[in-house]
Amino acid sequence: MLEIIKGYYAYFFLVAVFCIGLFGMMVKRNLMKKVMGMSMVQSAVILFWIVSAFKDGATVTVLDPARAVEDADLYLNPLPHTLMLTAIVVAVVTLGVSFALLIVIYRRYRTLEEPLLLEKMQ
Amino acid sequence: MPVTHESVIPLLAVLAPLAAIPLILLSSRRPNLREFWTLAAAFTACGLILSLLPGVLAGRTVAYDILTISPGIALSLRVDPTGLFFAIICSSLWILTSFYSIGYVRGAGEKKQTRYFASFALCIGATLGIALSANLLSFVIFYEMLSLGTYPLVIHKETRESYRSGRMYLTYALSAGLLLIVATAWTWALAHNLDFRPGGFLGGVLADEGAARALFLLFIAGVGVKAGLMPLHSWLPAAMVAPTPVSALLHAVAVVKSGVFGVIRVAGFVFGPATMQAFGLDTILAAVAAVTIILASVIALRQDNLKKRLAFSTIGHLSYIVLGVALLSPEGFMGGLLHLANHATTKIALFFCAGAIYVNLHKTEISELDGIGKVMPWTMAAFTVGVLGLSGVPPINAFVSKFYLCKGAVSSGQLVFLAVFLASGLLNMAYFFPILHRAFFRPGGAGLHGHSEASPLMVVPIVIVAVLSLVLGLYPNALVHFFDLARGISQSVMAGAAAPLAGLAP
Amino acid sequence: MSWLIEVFLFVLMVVSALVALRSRDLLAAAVTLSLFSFMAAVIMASLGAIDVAFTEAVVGAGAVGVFNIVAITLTTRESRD
Amino acid sequence: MMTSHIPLLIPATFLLAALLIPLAALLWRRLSWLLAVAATGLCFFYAVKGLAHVTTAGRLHYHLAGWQPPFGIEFVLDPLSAFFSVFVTGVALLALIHAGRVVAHEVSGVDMGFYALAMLLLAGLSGMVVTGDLFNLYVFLEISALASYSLIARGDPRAPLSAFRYLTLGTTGAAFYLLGLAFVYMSVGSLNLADVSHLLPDVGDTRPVLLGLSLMVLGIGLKMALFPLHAWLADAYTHASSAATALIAPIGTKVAAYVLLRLMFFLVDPQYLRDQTPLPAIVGCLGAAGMLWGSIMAMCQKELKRMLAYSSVAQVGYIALGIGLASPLGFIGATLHALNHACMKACLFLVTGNFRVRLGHSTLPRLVDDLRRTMPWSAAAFTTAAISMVGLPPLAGFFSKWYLVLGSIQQSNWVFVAVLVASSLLNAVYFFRVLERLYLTPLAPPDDTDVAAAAATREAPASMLAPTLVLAGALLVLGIFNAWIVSTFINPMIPSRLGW
Repeated sequence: MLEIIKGYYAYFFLVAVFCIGLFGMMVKRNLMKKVMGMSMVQSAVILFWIVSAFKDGATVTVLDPARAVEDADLYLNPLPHTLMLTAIVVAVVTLGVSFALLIVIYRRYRTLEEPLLLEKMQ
Repeated sequence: MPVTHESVIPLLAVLAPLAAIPLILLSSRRPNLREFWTLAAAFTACGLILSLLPGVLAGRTVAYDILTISPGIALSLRVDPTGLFFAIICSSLWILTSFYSIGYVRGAGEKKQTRYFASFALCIGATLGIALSANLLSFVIFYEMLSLGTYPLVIHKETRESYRSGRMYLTYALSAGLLLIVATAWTWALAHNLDFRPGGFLGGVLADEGAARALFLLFIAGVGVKAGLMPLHSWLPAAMVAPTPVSALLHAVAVVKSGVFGVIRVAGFVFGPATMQAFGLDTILAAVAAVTIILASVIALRQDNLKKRLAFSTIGHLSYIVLGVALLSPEGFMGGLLHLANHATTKIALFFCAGAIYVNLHKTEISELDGIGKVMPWTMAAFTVGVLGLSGVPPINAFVSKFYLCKGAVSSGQLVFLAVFLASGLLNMAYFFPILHRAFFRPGGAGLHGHSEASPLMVVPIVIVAVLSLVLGLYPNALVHFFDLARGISQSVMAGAAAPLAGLAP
Repeated sequence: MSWLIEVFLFVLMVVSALVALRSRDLLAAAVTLSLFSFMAAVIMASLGAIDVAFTEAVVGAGAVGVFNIVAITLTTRESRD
Repeated sequence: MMTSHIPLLIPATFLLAALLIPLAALLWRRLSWLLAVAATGLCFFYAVKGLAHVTTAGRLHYHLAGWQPPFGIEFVLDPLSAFFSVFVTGVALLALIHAGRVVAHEVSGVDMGFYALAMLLLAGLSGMVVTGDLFNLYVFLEISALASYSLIARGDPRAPLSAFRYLTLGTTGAAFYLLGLAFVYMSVGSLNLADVSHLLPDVGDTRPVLLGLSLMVLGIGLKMALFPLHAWLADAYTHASSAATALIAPIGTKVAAYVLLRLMFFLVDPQYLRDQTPLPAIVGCLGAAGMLWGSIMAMCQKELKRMLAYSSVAQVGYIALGIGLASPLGFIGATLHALNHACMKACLFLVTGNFRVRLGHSTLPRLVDDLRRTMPWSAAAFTTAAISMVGLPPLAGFFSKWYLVLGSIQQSNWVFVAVLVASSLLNAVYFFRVLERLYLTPLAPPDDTDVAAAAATREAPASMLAPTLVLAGALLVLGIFNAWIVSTFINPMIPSRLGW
């Protein structure tokens, strides 16, 4: 039992963060809160990739003469890391666009609360 | 198998009315030129169709594949006796209707005449396509075109009532079309073939009775809406709000007969008599048709609106044909085919008369027709011919077909249907003769004073169709060999082989 | 025992996420969210993804934090939920 | 020489154009439009050339920076991607030509931004189509998504909020896709599409793969507005400017559908998927539900654009239904419907744009039958597209439905058949409602101002009318030549393991 927890606890936490983020997006009425929930979802996914790429006892892919070069188990796969760099950039750009939209909405309606917004739009 | 010849004539015959549409639309400001296009297309189409007759009588089949529309299925036209039979009826009556239409719309001062003539041409083109389709998918395509083309004609008056009828018509027609598409797709999935074949092509592939019934019901629902089978008929009386020539050609000839023609195709050329009998499908069809005949005649008795009464009469007579097909006896099938032609000439005469009365005297109700026979003698004489024919009085043509229908009922041993035919004949008299009584034996009111016959553009076609009915009654083989064609078709369908028409040529 | 530290970091991350969503003061929420991103960066570092960790720390915690704060100053600080 | 670069050239040209347009706009404002049209035209030319090459000489691979797959990123033009890139660029070209006047009319002042974003959107969409790498696909997905959020935000006053909603849901969809991809990558160890589909049969434990695939399908389902994930679509399409809607609506959801086709027919064995998992059945059922729900919602709308948006939900359902059948006929139906619907929806939205430019609105109850006289060609184009949407032969819409019906019958799936029939009827109801408005004298006397506006208006300018009519004509051509399209282009792309 402990072994399962030890092996997979990171995934449980990530699922929790993912769900918290989704909850924020769905339930929270403030648009800024929705954005925050969205960035939590994104962080959870990015971390998920990093966690899944982790191997116990392995290190970064920098050639170490002390280690065997041909044993792949001794090195972490660098590909997920590089991919997540891209994903982080994408996430930040998305946030930038959403903030721009929020500012436009606020300037026009002077509020970020969804019920109030819908009321004012009628 | 008879030799099949490649020829573009069937395609040209279908395209002639369709090609007239842009010309009609373009000459909307010049009515005479516009009407010239209509007439030119009508004569061209009819001439092309008739030019195919000798070949078909000599046993040749003419076909033309237009293009492949789905892998393995071509949009193709084929002139077999059955298709030609229907095409001749439609194209020849279109000429008469065109003249009559010109007289009618000008006499009644209808709006949007260009749209009227364009839609009319579309309908005829689609009907000819239906008649000459070589396979089910081509049939479906033209069938849907016809549904679409009729809509502007039904709502032509643009009143609240006509909009309601138009929507009703569209709902019925489109649902039916979709069911037909599903049935066609199912047929393709079963047989990987959609080509019409005398005697049917589903014989070997249908094993399950439930599936056979379901498929048949889908087909019958698909074509039965246009054929006015109860309970799918209610659009037809509603569509009588359309101008009378529309009712005449479309609701006595082209549209409803396309539905009946579809029944013939499905029963005789898709399922085939043997398969129908094997799964008891003929009983279903015959029962529906018999009920429709009786009910429609009874309802017709209660209508005061002349066109509505004619509409219910049409529903009844369409089911004569369906019942004839469902009897699965050669005489019955032949009687059904002949009735397809004979009902067309007689019923169109009646509708023409109704239109002439409306344009001339603005009367639509039967109770207003007192003494009208003296004012419009030619019209009412033609009306009498039609009435006598539909009631089954010799020597009008409809007597011949009714005779064969009755013979078919006898020879198939189903005497209950003989009773249906006879009872319906009596009911026909019951709802038609009061009209004649009012027209000829009651004194007319003061309102009739000063009126005379309608314009010659209308009266001449009326007289022609009446004479035609008479001639076809005296000589069923006159002019276009309807009798031989019908006999050949029914034999080939019953035998499950191609038409043994060779030798019947003049 | 290093995994216990990671568990602690994760717990902190979840808590900061919850706090950020619950806070009615958006500015406080934004700061908590930066903490959330920082925890994510530390976890990444402990999992051997040093390069991603640095990026996350700079971009996720830093730049996004600034974005948040700018956006909040341009709009409003209050939230009803 | 150039032919082998086509997979790269299509997205690269769009990206380059996106960068050049702001510079060009400094010189002359109209130049940005010209540049956008020219770039799209060039890409359309590339795509057609690529399709010709793929059909005659086989698929095209381009290895980015010379790295061999599965290590490097690969751009592939196979029959499917070549087909999609042709109609995506083709429809985009027409929409952009049309956009010239609409942008000036509806969102004037920001036209440079519009065209730059449009190029970015097209770069993303065409990139999604040509890429052979699953992570690269995510990147292009986000590029196109970001561009479309920004495009949608420019419109009427409610546009920013609908764009924001689209953004949150779209980002969630992308996150689901990325999460699912992590599962697949964990199990297979490759991101190259061909490589993954090659390695998958050897994977021992398929549960993570199937979980990952389901998550990816969920994410893509959000992007393509698969019922019940369509909530963003109606608002986004309604409130955006007509030009943005006309660009995004026909092709945005189609490219998402393309990704779904890729995932469910090429990444995994569709028959294995159908027999072992409920995933295709779920996709098909959601498609069927969307067909009914979208049509019913469309019937209730008073705004033409909103009606068309809900109709899109229904039409996406057709594609999903075809994908859910997981059979060759379903594949043909889905692919053909993607093409047909792109043309139909583009045509309808372009006509809506024509109405908006000339009348200033596209509200159904305010359309009067004078439009039939004053804007005859727009009305005719709308009629053609509407009849095609209803599915009457010989227009294009009939044939994709025909294949779907055939496919459903082949599997004896009578529920799908019934839904197809019902949805076509509902389509007829809401489209004939519009046609009655356009062609028939209204029963209740309309507002005088509307009559006056309609009577005083003129037909749309040539630059708007021409694309509309081209699309309307294309519907007839696509319908008539559908057998040729199916046998020449679609049959070769059916995965061989489906056993066609």
